[in-house]
Amino acid sequence: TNNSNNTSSGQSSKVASIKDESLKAASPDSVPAKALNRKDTFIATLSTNPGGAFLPNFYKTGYDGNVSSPIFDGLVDINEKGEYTPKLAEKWEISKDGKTYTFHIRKNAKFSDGKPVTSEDVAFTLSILHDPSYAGDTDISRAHIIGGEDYKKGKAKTIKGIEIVDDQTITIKTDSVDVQALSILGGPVLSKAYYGKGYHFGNLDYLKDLYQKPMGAGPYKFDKYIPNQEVRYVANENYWNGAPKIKHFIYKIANENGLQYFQAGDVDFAGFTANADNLEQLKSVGFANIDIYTGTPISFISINNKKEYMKDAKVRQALNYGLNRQQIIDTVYQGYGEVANIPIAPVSWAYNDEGVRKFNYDPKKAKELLDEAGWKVGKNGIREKDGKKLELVYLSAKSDDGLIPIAKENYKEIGINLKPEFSDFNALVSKVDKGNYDLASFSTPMIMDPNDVVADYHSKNADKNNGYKNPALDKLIEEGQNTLDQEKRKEIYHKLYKEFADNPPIILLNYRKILNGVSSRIDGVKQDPYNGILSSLTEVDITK
Amino acid sequence: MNSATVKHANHGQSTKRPSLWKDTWKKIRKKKLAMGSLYFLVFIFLFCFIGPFLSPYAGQSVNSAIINQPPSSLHWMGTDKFGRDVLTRLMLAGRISLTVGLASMVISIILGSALGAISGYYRGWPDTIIMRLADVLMSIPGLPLLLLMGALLSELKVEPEYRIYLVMLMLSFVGWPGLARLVRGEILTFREQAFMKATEVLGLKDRRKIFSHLLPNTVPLLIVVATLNVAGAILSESALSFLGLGVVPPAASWGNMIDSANSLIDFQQRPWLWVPPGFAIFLTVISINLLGDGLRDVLDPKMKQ
Amino acid sequence: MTESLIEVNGLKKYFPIKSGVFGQKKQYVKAVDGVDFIIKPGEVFGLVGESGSGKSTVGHTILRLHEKTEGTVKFMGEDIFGVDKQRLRQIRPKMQLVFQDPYSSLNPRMRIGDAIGEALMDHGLADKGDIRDIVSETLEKCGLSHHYIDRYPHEFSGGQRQRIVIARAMALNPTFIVADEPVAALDVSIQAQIINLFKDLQEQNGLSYLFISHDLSIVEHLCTKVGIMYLGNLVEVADRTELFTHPLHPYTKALLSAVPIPDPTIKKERIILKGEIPSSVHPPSGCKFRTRCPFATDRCAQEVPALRDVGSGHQVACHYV
Amino acid sequence: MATPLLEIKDLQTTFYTEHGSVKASNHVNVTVNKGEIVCLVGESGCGKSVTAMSIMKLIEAPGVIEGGQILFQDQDILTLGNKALRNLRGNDIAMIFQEPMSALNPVYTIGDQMMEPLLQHTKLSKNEAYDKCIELMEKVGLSRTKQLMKSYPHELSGGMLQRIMIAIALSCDPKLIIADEPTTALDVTIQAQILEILKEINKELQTSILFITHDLGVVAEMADRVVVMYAGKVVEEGTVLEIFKEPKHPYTKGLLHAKPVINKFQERLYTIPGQVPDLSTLGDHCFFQDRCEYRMDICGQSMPALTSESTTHCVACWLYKEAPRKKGLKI
Amino acid sequence: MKEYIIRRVLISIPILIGTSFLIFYLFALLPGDYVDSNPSLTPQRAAELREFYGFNEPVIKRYFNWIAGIFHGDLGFSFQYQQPVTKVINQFIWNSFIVSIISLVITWIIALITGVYSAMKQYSIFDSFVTFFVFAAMSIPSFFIGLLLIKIFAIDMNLLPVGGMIDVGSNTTGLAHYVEIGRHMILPVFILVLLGTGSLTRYVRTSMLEVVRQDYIRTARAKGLKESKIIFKHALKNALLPCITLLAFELPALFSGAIIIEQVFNWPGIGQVQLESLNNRDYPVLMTFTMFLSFLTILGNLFADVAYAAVDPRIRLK
Ligand SMILES: Nc1ncnc2c1ncn2[C@@H]1O[C@H](COP(=O)(O)OP(=O)(O)OP(=O)(O)O)[C@@H](O)[C@H]1O
Ligand SMILES: Nc1ncnc2c1ncn2[C@@H]1O[C@H](COP(=O)(O)OP(=O)(O)OP(=O)(O)O)[C@@H](O)[C@H]1O
Ligand SMILES: [Mg+2]
Ligand SMILES: [Mg+2]
Repeated sequence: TNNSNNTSSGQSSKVASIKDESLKAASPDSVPAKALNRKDTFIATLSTNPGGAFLPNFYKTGYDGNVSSPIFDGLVDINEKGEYTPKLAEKWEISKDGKTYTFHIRKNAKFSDGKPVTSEDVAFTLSILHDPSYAGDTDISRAHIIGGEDYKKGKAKTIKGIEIVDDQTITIKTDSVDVQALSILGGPVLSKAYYGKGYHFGNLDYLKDLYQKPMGAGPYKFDKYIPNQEVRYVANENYWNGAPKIKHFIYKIANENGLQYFQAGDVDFAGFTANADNLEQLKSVGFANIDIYTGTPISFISINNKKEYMKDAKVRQALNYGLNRQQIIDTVYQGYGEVANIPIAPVSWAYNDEGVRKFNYDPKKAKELLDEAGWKVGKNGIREKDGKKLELVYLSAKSDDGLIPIAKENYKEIGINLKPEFSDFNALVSKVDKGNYDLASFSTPMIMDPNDVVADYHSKNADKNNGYKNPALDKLIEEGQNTLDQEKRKEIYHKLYKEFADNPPIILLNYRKILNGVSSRIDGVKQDPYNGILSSLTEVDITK
Repeated sequence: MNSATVKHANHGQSTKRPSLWKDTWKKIRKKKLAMGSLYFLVFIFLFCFIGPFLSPYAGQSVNSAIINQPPSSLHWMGTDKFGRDVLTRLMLAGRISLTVGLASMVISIILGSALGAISGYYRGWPDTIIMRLADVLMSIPGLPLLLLMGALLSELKVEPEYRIYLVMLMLSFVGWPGLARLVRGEILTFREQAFMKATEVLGLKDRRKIFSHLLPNTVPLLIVVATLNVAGAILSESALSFLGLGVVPPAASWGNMIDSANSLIDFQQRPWLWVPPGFAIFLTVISINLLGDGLRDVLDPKMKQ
Repeated sequence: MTESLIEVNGLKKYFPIKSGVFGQKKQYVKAVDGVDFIIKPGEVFGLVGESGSGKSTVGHTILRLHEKTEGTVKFMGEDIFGVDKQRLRQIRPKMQLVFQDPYSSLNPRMRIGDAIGEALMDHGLADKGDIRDIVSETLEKCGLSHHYIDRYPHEFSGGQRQRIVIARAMALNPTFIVADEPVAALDVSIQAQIINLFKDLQEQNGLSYLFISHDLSIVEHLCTKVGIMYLGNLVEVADRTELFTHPLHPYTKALLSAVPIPDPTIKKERIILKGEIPSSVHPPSGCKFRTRCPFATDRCAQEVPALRDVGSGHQVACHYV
Repeated sequence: MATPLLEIKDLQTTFYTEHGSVKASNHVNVTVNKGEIVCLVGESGCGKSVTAMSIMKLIEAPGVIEGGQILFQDQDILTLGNKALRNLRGNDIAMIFQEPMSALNPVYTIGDQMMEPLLQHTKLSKNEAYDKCIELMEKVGLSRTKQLMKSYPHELSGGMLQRIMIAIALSCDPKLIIADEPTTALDVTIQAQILEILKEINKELQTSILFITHDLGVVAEMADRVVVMYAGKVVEEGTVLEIFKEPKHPYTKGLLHAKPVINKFQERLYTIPGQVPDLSTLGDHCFFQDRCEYRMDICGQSMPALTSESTTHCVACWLYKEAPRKKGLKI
Repeated sequence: MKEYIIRRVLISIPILIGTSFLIFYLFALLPGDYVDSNPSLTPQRAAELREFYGFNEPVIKRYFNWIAGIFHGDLGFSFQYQQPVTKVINQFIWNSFIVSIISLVITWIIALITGVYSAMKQYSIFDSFVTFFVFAAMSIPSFFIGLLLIKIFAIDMNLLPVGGMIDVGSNTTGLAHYVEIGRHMILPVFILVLLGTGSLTRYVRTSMLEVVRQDYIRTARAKGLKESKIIFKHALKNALLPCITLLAFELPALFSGAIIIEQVFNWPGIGQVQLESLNNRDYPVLMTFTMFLSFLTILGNLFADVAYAAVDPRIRLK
């Protein structure tokens, strides 16, 4: 079965064990009657319970984000390559110095209550993010809006950098060039008329009442939330791009039971962990159109660079060489993953691993490097240096971390005693914050911009992060962040990735595959690593 | 001298019953269900503690070439998703589950009977403190408390292999208050018995009163509670493992073996992954429970017909 | 006059009944409500009364198994309640207790040899090596074979256990024993054996007893002096012959007349008392017996009769004697 | 000639326990005539209660009534069906137990429990039953009856409860009352009251009473006839005078001697050596032989049968059999 | 009696305070806080949020803030749900309650009947069977049987829903709605009943056997009462006395949510919420809910004592 895909571990980059592919349903007519009876409803799974705050910038769990996405549109969208494209804003301009942004809002952009989306609304959205009582997760300071800090501290009544030119035009001035700014400034727009009622500076509590009554300019309107069971939507007749074809949309909260629901026809779309088991199971559901593609998140092992013995790049390299990552993918994901050599997924415009050092499994080299670093094999095969044994604590938050048995064996081979330790995610983060670890298992969230991954390894974040300090890398990170030209950035990141590999702050593991099944009665579902199915939500249609 | 020097013991029962243990053994031997359970438990112990030495496979080593294979002549219970031999892991897991059960029982018995004895014997403020503490602990619902401790203890730097000791501690920590109350109740009853008054009249030392008189009398109760506790601890451990807070892979316990087979496909098509640990738990726990019940019949005078 | 072995003066023992929200001690069971008596060396003092009259409480308080509420108890001139724990432990072996219930008075999980010997060991009264011999000897003295030394209590009958309990007390070589209804749970034939044992031990060792019983015929047989208790008070105290031939208190008379006599030919006139013994939480005013007394008058309701000597050591507490 | 009301013939009740079978009623014969008080005496464990319970067929596992007949008004109770049995219990034959406190259900009122047999066995309405209960309570010398009806058992003293038990026993005008040590748990003064009531009932209503006790004083006071049991067997039977004045069985004599008697001071009490044997390990010999002063060889070899010494007096002892009597015995 | 109740209530107060502090302190000891659960926060924002939520204050101070909040009727605001804690709990607790209460009722009915019957027929085949079944039921890990039943009834036989509480997108109302929920409840309730019946049956049986040996049962027989009356009037009431205590102890269990069963059956109950709030360090929810359960436990104890006193006249006087 999957072993046929088990290509040798020594192969070069960008050859995924399993190719991205779309498989057509084997028997498209076998759709369960239950589903066929559903004439104007499209149902997708949501894999975990949402919190219940369906307001962009205010929700606290990613799943609330998923719930709010169909309801809210931003000024700017992101396409399947991770590039910015227009949405509510039909276009935008960035000044030569890269510090001033001017957005032109579509004339026909309307909130679902029929009121037009205006510059006022954009300004309002940005100003509540600067409110001192704002307790959401968005770090508005990253947009560097001029006067934002003063406003927050109450020194100014308005934010100086935001200028409303007219109803459809807004200019925002920032005080430094930063690639992150656009995504923040161009985020979901909140209606001032709806969300601004009763707003006083310094008090956002009134919004809490509206968390479960979201209203935006997205393709769907919020209908109903049945806690921990489903979220229901109806098509937004006022949508600027025309109302979606299917009247009703539902997120079914499926937890572990996604496949069963899909099989039974309870849902039309379901996402799964990509592995052979799930694929096989999905194939056995005759009416499933299947998509496998690589996502943007990257799994990695953080190395605690604050520890003296980890400061030597050779040790970190040895840790990379000494781990059979392909084997981990083969067993944990049954081949449905891809060894990661650079900190960006292949789907990104920034991906380029040419000439980058690849840590193909090479225990011999790992041993050599450790020898060079002064770690000599001691009693019972564990390396020692200055009386200290090379025993590394590995933190994991997954109760069944498949990496452990493999890594333990791999590392034993090169004379390292891996001591796995398990805790829940928050505890893990807290331990990492305190530096109580050697290695820790992590996975990035969805990556929009290459800067998102590497910014953490800038020396200025060393204290908060894993203590890695590398002036050469710092320079490249800053360059990448302060350049807006994509072509220039490509080059910068290529250089950066080389440096990253030579002096690795972490052990990159793999890019994850995404596996989805869509019922054959549904047409027009397009998926991409940046938006999932959301970008195509207006196009989706029921054919049967 | 009195003429009535009596020659025969009571009711002519010439059978000498020298000790609690022998006596118990004699009686329990007549109980088929309890004995059957006992034999089964002995078997399980041998299976788990001797078995792995006879197995050609190591429980931990991963072999991606043979993952998820159904039972065969090579792997009698198949292999799991890391290509590990299920039978070998079942035995290793049994060691852990049984150790957890036994050790947490021992700890909670020690803790519970010591505190219960102090509280019942001295009364007054030690009693108040211990019993209020027990009240407080008992008023916190069990599972949340376990979850909490599970999360808390993961802070301590422990390798997964040793995490079971923490689990044991946790389970005993949750278990002692009930036991302390029970022991205290027993001791309060015994305190009122004439023979305890006698120790007072005889002017015996406190130590002797507690250790020679009070505690030995709670032994039957403790034995019964202990057996039932072992069963409870095994179940709790498996539930905790299922929630990811118990024994952590790659160390295996019966609970986490079932847990790691909770995907639909495992459940539908690879019964060898979850049936053996499921039945191992079930059979072990039922045996312990039946043995405990048999012991209760034999040891608890209140249950005697 | 010989010095007294036990001297009880104005002894009161109230048991609090907790009530009220905070368990304020509001009410008391007046189990012993002012009792005076003296036991001389070699004397057997019988304490008789109905259930709940406070006999056991007197016995236990004398041994300081309860703390007193009021009064004094002197054992060989030493105030039992005035000594510290250390000293009390030293005195303990000299004053022993034998219980009513032969079944619960032995620890079921201890061999009888250990039960008898442990106190010797704890008090250091004998060398370790000698203890077994002393125990065997004591067992024989109490009419039991020394072969029994390693057996457990459940292997013995009630009568044998009572012997073991007596042996346990005797092993310490006491001078005073409180026997709290030691034969009440035994059959007639066994009762006789145990009573004889008590008598033998007393005669051989010059012991003194406080012998508690509700069976007047046994008390008459064994005791030299008898006290009749009613609701926490002694109502009459006299020498055996005096009491049984010339009972003075109406309660004593009623009690004596109520004892059935195993002779169908004797048809005696009974004094049948009305009702039952009142509660010791709210005892009747004045003379506590007045509610059941056939001769009660208004005076009895108002005045508490004192226990007074009516000649030759015969004491009685009644206004009309 | 007295007419027999209850005849127990050759009753054998055995308990099958872990330690062997206990023959608690071992070929027992007892007769109770109309209007008569028969006392069953014997030491603890000699089978008195078992015999009494067998009469009502109240023996439960592991006990089995293995043989014999219990003729009540010439009908064998042991052959009765459940319904007929229920009609007999509490109705024709009533029972009083030793511990009045535990014999009453703690969670129901006195009134409730008193009315039960009336409602079960008679056609009385609730109100009539209530009135009858009040009447019965007065009869056994209780006052404040209305209040008592509403009380719970634990609110009353032992003496009062025993009166209640007697009242319950009387409620359906039984022909026979079986009183199993009804005064053992009570004080002498209360015992005197209860005995008085029972005697009165016997006189007034001609109710027969099978009175079980181990107190010879009580026997002397109550009995018309006495049956002495030892180790599950009847060893002697006779009128009260015969038993007290001319006891024949060494055991009876021993019992009479061993009991201290008030106003008859003795230096030493007579004792029967040894103790009651274990009923599960008995052989085929006189059960009293190892405690007996007059033991003969035959006593260890064979069991003496109950034989009549006079029309009313029977004894089971080899001393009174064809076996060689010891000469010059002082009895 | 009244005094007794008041005293019991007063004793409960220090226990409640002790419990609240212990829980709070244990939670405080847990490594990590709510902010840690969001890996995409920038370090700066994370620090700001910690300050904002007061996570940096000493435990004692936080405890008193929390207590003060309670006295102002403010049980806190959930981080994760961004709703008042009371609302969060209210949203889910009834889903758990309905499963628990139905299982409880069924459990008790079954346990009472089988317990009494097997006590009456002690050592019969039925009794042995019940004994064995009881221990079997006590020994099954709940998640194991849960997964097994889903496989059999929902997947292989397709008779019952896989999980959840309603059919997806269902708009049923009235009776149809309840029937729908009922169908979804069958498996979880079945398992809870299976797990609960065992020990309770055993309890009833033991208690019944004890009572049947009492003297007053013999008295009842001697009165010539019908066997049914003896069992159901005289024996059962006494046998049930200790069970009443047990019933009162069930009070917290009614609201605590069966975490494992909810997990297995995707039931939108409070148990899942509890687990999630623990994982996310959503202390306001966790604290409030745990305290609520502790409160119910203490209340249950109180009820048990009072109920016992109410039905058992012997205790009433004390
Ligand atoms: N520890 C105690 N706490 C409260 N009340 C007690 C205690 N011990 C005895 N009493 C009460 O004191 C009174 C006298 O009891 P005591 O045992 O001395 O009587 P007694 O004469 O020995 O009776 P009996 O013949 O039944 O043994 C009784 O009302 C009893 O309930
Ligand atoms: N339920 C039972 N199980 C086993 N043996 C029993 C049972 N009931 C009675 N016996 C045995 O039967 C014998 C006679 O008991 P019974 O109760 O009739 O004695 P008794 O003469 O009434 O004694 P007591 O004076 O103590 O009431 C005893 O040896 C006892 O051990
Ligand atoms: Mg007493
Ligand atoms: Mg009896």
